[in-house]
Amino acid sequence: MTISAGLSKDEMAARVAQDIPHGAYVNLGIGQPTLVADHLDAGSGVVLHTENGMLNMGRAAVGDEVDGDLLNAGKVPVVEPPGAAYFHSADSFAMMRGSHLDVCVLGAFQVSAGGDIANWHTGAPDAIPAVGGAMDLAIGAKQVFVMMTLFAKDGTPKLVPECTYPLTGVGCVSRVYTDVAVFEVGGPEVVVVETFGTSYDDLAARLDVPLRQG
Amino acid sequence: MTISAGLSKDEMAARVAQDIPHGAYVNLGIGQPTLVADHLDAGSGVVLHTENGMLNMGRAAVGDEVDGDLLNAGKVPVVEPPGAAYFHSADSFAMMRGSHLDVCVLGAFQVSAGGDIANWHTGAPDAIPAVGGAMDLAIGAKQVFVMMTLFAKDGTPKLVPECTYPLTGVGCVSRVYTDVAVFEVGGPEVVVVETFGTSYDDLAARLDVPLRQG
Amino acid sequence: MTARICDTVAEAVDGIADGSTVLVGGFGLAGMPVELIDGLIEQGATDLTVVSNNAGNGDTGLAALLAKGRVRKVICSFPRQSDSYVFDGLYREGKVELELVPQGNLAERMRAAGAGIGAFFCPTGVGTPLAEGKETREIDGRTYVLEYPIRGDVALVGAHASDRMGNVVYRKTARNFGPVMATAAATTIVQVRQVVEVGGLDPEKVVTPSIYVDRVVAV
Amino acid sequence: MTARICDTVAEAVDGIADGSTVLVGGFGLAGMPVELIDGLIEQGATDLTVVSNNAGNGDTGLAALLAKGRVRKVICSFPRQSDSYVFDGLYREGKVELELVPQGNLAERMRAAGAGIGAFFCPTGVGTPLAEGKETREIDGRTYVLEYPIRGDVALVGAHASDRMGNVVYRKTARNFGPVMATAAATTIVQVRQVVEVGGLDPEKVVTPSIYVDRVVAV
Repeated sequence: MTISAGLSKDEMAARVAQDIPHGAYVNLGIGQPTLVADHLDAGSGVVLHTENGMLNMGRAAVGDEVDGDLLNAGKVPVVEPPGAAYFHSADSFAMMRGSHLDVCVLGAFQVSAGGDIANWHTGAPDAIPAVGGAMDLAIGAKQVFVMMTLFAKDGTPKLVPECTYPLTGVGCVSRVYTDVAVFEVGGPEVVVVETFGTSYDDLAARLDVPLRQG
Repeated sequence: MTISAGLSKDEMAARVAQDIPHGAYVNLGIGQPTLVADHLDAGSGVVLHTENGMLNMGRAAVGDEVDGDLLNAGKVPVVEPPGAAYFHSADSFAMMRGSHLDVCVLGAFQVSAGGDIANWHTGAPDAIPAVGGAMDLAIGAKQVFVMMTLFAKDGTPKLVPECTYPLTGVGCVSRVYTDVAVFEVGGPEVVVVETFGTSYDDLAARLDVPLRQG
Repeated sequence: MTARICDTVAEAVDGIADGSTVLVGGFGLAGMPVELIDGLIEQGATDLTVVSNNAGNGDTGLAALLAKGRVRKVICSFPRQSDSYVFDGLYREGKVELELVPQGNLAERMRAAGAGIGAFFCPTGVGTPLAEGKETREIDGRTYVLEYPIRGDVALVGAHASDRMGNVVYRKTARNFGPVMATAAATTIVQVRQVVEVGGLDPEKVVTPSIYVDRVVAV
Repeated sequence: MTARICDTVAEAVDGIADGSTVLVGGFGLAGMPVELIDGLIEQGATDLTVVSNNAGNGDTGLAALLAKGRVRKVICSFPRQSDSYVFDGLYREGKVELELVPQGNLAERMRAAGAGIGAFFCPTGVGTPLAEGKETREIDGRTYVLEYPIRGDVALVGAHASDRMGNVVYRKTARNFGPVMATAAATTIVQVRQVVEVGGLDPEKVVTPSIYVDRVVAV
């Protein structure tokens, strides 16, 4: 049994953007979650936080806009929109740890039915671990959204009963946005909120977690 | 036996000022210690800290200089000299608690031979206690100087074997500047560094702490 | 949500519940949210816990709130002042509870609340009556007292200016407790002298970013 | 003492001892004290513990210091990058020790060092391998890990400008770790683009007051 191709990365990002409340303060993790910014229009009132010390972060800088003193968490030059504010790293992570951000969007290797997330380390013995701000983000934001493909390249599901990779945070994820479905995790059952080019029964057959139709 | 009148408050303040190293960062407690500022000339390079959030605090404001947004810890309007910096209360007390101030000068009800200080509460049952920044200052500065008269109005010494008033800080005072003598405390004996209009023997007769001539 | 810019003080303090813990900024009159306190008096919430550096002066502001019997408990560092007679009287009559906290601990405990710190080992007050009954621990040869966060339901902050998003700047020593309290309360209400357009503040000078600010009113 | 304004980078980094813990600011190249690191390479101190967000890129800066075998241990949040091959190689060969710290804990542990906090209960990393072996405690229904301060013997900070007393301002996201590291080290050395006269900086914009700054050099 195969699951037919679902959303592209950009479509996934658009789907995540759709669930970000008007005026929310949001941190987009480095990598794919950064794409979500492209789907938040000015009218969304969303304010982006970058953990290296800025609120109301702007889009990627182009040409003459590039300023070596103005980077996002992925070390990409960005611009400063009106209403920006700067702060140092301890203040930035205090903002995060103190639950002031409404939403953060993270990539993941695995998410468990209970809302655990693993996204910093494959556990491979020769891998060089790097955690950055992932653990702080995972436990800090009021809502943690994960954006990932539902299946690894080898076909194994990334939404799992228990994470086998080293954890980033425990019981902190609320929603998982994948190419084939959106899930709510952290409750007694995983709720399938929406599917894309696949059916609830297909998902139930492929996943080893207790599912419920949303 | 009486001890002849020693230094005036202003002379005590001048004596304290003499021991403040060039370029030191200093907090002067409210009340008498504030007088020390009048004896620090511009060439001293001393930078004053006020715990309500300013470094390089200036002198008291007069006339048109008065600005309701610019007060010292005693709530007296002051001026802003070039090179000032402002910060919030948590940063201000972090500066203090983190041992970044070189000297603070405090008033006291009592100081013990071991360097304990009592300066916030008489212990009287109907007294309303108020501590302000005294405990933070007492344990925070690299050196804590106390400035007080050596004897209370009833003639009892304020330099004592053990404080009987509620403590502000334990073992934190290094020097005690009084109207009749300067003492080093905190060691096995109290060292008499200097006397004013009195003799070592007079002091030894009046005080109940182990003394040594400095 | 970015801050709501309120037209009136009444709108700014609307909905403060009985029994709330209210963090009140200011050191002396610098940074004191005088109009917001007056608004709170009008608004009527009672059984309040007030966290502030002082406990009121003369007959106005916090003293007036106290005089009306609306404050159950004061958490502060320095209640006793030359003109704190309202607090003094209520305290002596046993009509208001006092938790006395060293000024730096007051600031750091609110900072911990805002920063998601569960508790911290602090050297201030060790061996004094204010640490009595508290857990202590020796770390690297020094004794520390375990201190817990102080959270507010509401913070009332006096500041200099804000933009229409709620980014806030202070002026001189009026900064004091405001920025810390703004991080430590569920709802932060700021009074400013003026509200400017978005882009009207220097982003390097913003001390309280809009994320911490719920309501702003110009007074 | 207010800061010493140094004429050369060599003077600024003079006296850094073998075995020192060196805090190195910057996030990417923003705020990276590139010239001070080059100066440290020249200066010769070895057996260093380096605390920084990353562990060097390409062949310059921290990577060059690592390549010369001068670093015993790296404390950082994110060593692995596309061009962190110098660190990667040394780590795989067991020639450099790594303490991996979540980025917020890195900042907060240095903040604690600067603020005289003995230790703090932090929710970050609970239940993960980075909290293994650490003391935990439940407070108000949430589990926290006890984290200890990270102190530096020296901090190397890249900033925008300073006045001749040593008050320092930063620019945009180049602020990052610099202000925290400046508070956490026994000796703080700051490189700036320009040194201005005392009075030439807006006191409301000073992020690192001179009390934290020992040496300044314009590069």
